[in-house]
Amino acid sequence: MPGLNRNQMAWRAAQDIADGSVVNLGIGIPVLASDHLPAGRDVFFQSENGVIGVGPAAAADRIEPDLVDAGSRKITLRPGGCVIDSVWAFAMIRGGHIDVTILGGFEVAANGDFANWDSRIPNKGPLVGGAMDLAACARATWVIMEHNTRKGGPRLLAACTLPLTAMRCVSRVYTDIAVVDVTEAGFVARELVPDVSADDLRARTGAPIALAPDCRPLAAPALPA
Amino acid sequence: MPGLNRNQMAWRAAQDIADGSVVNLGIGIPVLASDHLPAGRDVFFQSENGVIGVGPAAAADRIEPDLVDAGSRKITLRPGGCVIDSVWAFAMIRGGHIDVTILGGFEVAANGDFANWDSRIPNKGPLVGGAMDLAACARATWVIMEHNTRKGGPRLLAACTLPLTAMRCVSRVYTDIAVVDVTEAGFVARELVPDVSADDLRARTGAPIALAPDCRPLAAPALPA
Amino acid sequence: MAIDKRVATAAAAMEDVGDGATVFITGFGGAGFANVLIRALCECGPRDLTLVVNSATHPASLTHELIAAGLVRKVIASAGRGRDPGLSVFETLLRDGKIEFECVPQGTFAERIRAGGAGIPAFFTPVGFGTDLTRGKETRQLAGRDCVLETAITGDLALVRADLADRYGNLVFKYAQMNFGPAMATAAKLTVAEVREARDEAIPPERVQVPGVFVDRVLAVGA
Amino acid sequence: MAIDKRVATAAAAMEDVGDGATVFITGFGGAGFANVLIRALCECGPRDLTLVVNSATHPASLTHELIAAGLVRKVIASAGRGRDPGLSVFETLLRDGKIEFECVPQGTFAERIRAGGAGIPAFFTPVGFGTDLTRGKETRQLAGRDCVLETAITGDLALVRADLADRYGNLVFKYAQMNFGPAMATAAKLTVAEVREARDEAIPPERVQVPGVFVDRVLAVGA
Repeated sequence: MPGLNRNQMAWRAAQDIADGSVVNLGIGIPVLASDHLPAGRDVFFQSENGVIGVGPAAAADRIEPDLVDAGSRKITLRPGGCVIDSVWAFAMIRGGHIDVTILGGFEVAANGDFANWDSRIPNKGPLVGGAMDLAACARATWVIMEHNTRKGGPRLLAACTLPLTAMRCVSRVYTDIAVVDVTEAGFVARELVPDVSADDLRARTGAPIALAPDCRPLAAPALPA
Repeated sequence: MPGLNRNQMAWRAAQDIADGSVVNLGIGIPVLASDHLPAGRDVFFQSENGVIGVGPAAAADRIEPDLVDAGSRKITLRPGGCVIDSVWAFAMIRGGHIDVTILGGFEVAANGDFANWDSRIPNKGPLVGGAMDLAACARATWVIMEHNTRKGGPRLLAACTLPLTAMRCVSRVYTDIAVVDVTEAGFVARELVPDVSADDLRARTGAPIALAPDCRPLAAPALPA
Repeated sequence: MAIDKRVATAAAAMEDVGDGATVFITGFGGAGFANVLIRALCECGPRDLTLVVNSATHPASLTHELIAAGLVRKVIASAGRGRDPGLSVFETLLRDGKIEFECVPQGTFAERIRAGGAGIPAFFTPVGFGTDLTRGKETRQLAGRDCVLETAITGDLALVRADLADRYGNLVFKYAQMNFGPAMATAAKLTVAEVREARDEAIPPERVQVPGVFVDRVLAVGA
Repeated sequence: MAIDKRVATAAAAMEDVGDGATVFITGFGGAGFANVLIRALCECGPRDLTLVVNSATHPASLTHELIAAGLVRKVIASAGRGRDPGLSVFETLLRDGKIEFECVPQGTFAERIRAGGAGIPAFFTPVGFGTDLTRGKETRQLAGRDCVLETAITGDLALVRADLADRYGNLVFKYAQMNFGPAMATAAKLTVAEVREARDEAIPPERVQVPGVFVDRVLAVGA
């Protein structure tokens, strides 16, 4: 199947992170975006465990056991970074001080509804973490996810089927085949991989999707999967 | 008129401050109480501007301009003290982390209602400060005030006549002639200066006041007014 | 572009402040007044301001200059009484009905600002229940106590005094200078700090009291 | 008596903890787990506990030992899912209806604990509106957003991990160890901290992250 791999999706999202912004990256593919920020953009990555200014992963011989992000990764702190407590970290999130959060997802609806926390695995306990806070309150919520499920079903839908994370919160989705804006008028593809036709895109999307008049080819540099 | 002076009233209240407690002292007479703490009692005085562990006034040659209490006094910090911000200082007050606040007052009612913020001075602007927070939320609210107004009227009343600071909050009043508990049954004098008779006390109090069966003489060491 | 929030002049610090703004000003108990910025705001001259400041009349704060200059429509504060027996400029305007005043218990004042920065639109508190200052507010008994519903305060501009800053906008306070600084910095759209010293090198993480992400501009003003 | 909150043994740190207690436990993202105290609590053996902890199943926390020992009636957390494909002890008990679980969005979880310590009995938040996790809760539109009413969490005991303490109970954290420490320390009737090192001399005021007035007992446990 043609399309972007995980690192390429993260790369594509990273290109849209504005210089000087404050960004929270979700666990999984989103957190890879920090490796692909265009040169010259000075960004503070926040992690919901209180780290402001998450830097690259710590080298094996420079690990500080208590310097971790919300995903338990051993990290470094960028110059000018600091650590706040969880109350303040979420006050920062809920108070609209995160310019963009980029999250992994299961489903996005045409009205921006978002499902990423409960995939209904039998008997496994619930796990919400900070997903609802981030999705509901960041100034912009972007989602990185495969365009389709493993069984081929759509993840971009007229209405979510899984339990919601937050209502009307997603403004942009980066999939392996398209960059899709969530607009007042529903889904609009801004970029599409060259091997996928508009008809293919529509067939693989669970709600009406328009192509932007200036829809461009979605391309990313070669990156390891 | 027989009775305790300002420092003696503060001294008397200070005798009741328990070892190890956290105490907030109001502006005026109450703040004098810290000078009269019995030896061996280790207490943290909080000021609502965020200082925890207010120490003695700073010597003239050791003043730190930004080390002040809520009354703008240049102070010192006791060992183990620190400074928090106003949000946390009042979270501490409202959250019940102040064992005792000792406040100046205008009126106390027999049900514990308290008036100390608005004496209705014509044209002067309102000033509430932290009085309502302290009175409503400290674990115990004690009041130091003259038993009577300058005109001789009572300050201990059946019901407050001035605007309330908080309802049903005062548990003890230290006046120049008595130590009075506010109980379910109303005012009960625990101590009374020897020169004032029970009849005098009743005449000078604006609500029924009982003498405790073990009512003792109120006495204080000689102290400058 | 490498982040650097330091500005060279007070005028640059006040750029883009418009009429009708809600302005937070730090300071309490004689510490933490952002007086250089207050004066710069005076000179900038926006009208119809709403000031959110602990005291409308504290002598160590230049807040009264903004009021005297006629730039202020309303003050939200816990104190509006001058120390002198005579009337302060603020009290005279208040008596004459030429300025609005909302008197708020200080802890509720702090909490409402904190709520504004923390995305909490409203909260219940026991403070002020049954008093003149909460008349007309919604009440409810919660956890066995009578409470009132209070709403968040957000603003357009915060003027914050601190001791040290770095290029990233991180702030360090000296003692009781901190007071309303962290809360106000989070509740305003534009946060400007005046500091004794603004360094190029980053403040060590364990010393930061307001993360730079909450601060937009820093002006070094000396002691 | 000169204040000294240091205790010599984990057993002394857990004195007076009774059945039915609500217990806060710090730790998130691999940092700040109060594992010495958790084990001491296990040995102490109170029953019918309600745990308030970010995750019921984080492998780096010994919370699961309390659960496996059958001491826990209910867990309030933002995460209750084990990492393995198989079921954790907690998930097995949950499936079998032998333990209660209240799943709370993490920011609401933090804010509810903070509210408990700060005397705010309830607050409105937009987080969770329209989701399964706030079903049945009171809602209201405030400042243009749909919100839900959330209530404070208070507790009997907080187990807090920090790096440094002094005799007064002042705490200093290392990096992300801080997480829920300050909030939980304020929301519990009895707050016990385990620290790498507990000093006799006072921590410098500018380094204190939790004032000692919120901490009742300190146990030095080494790194």
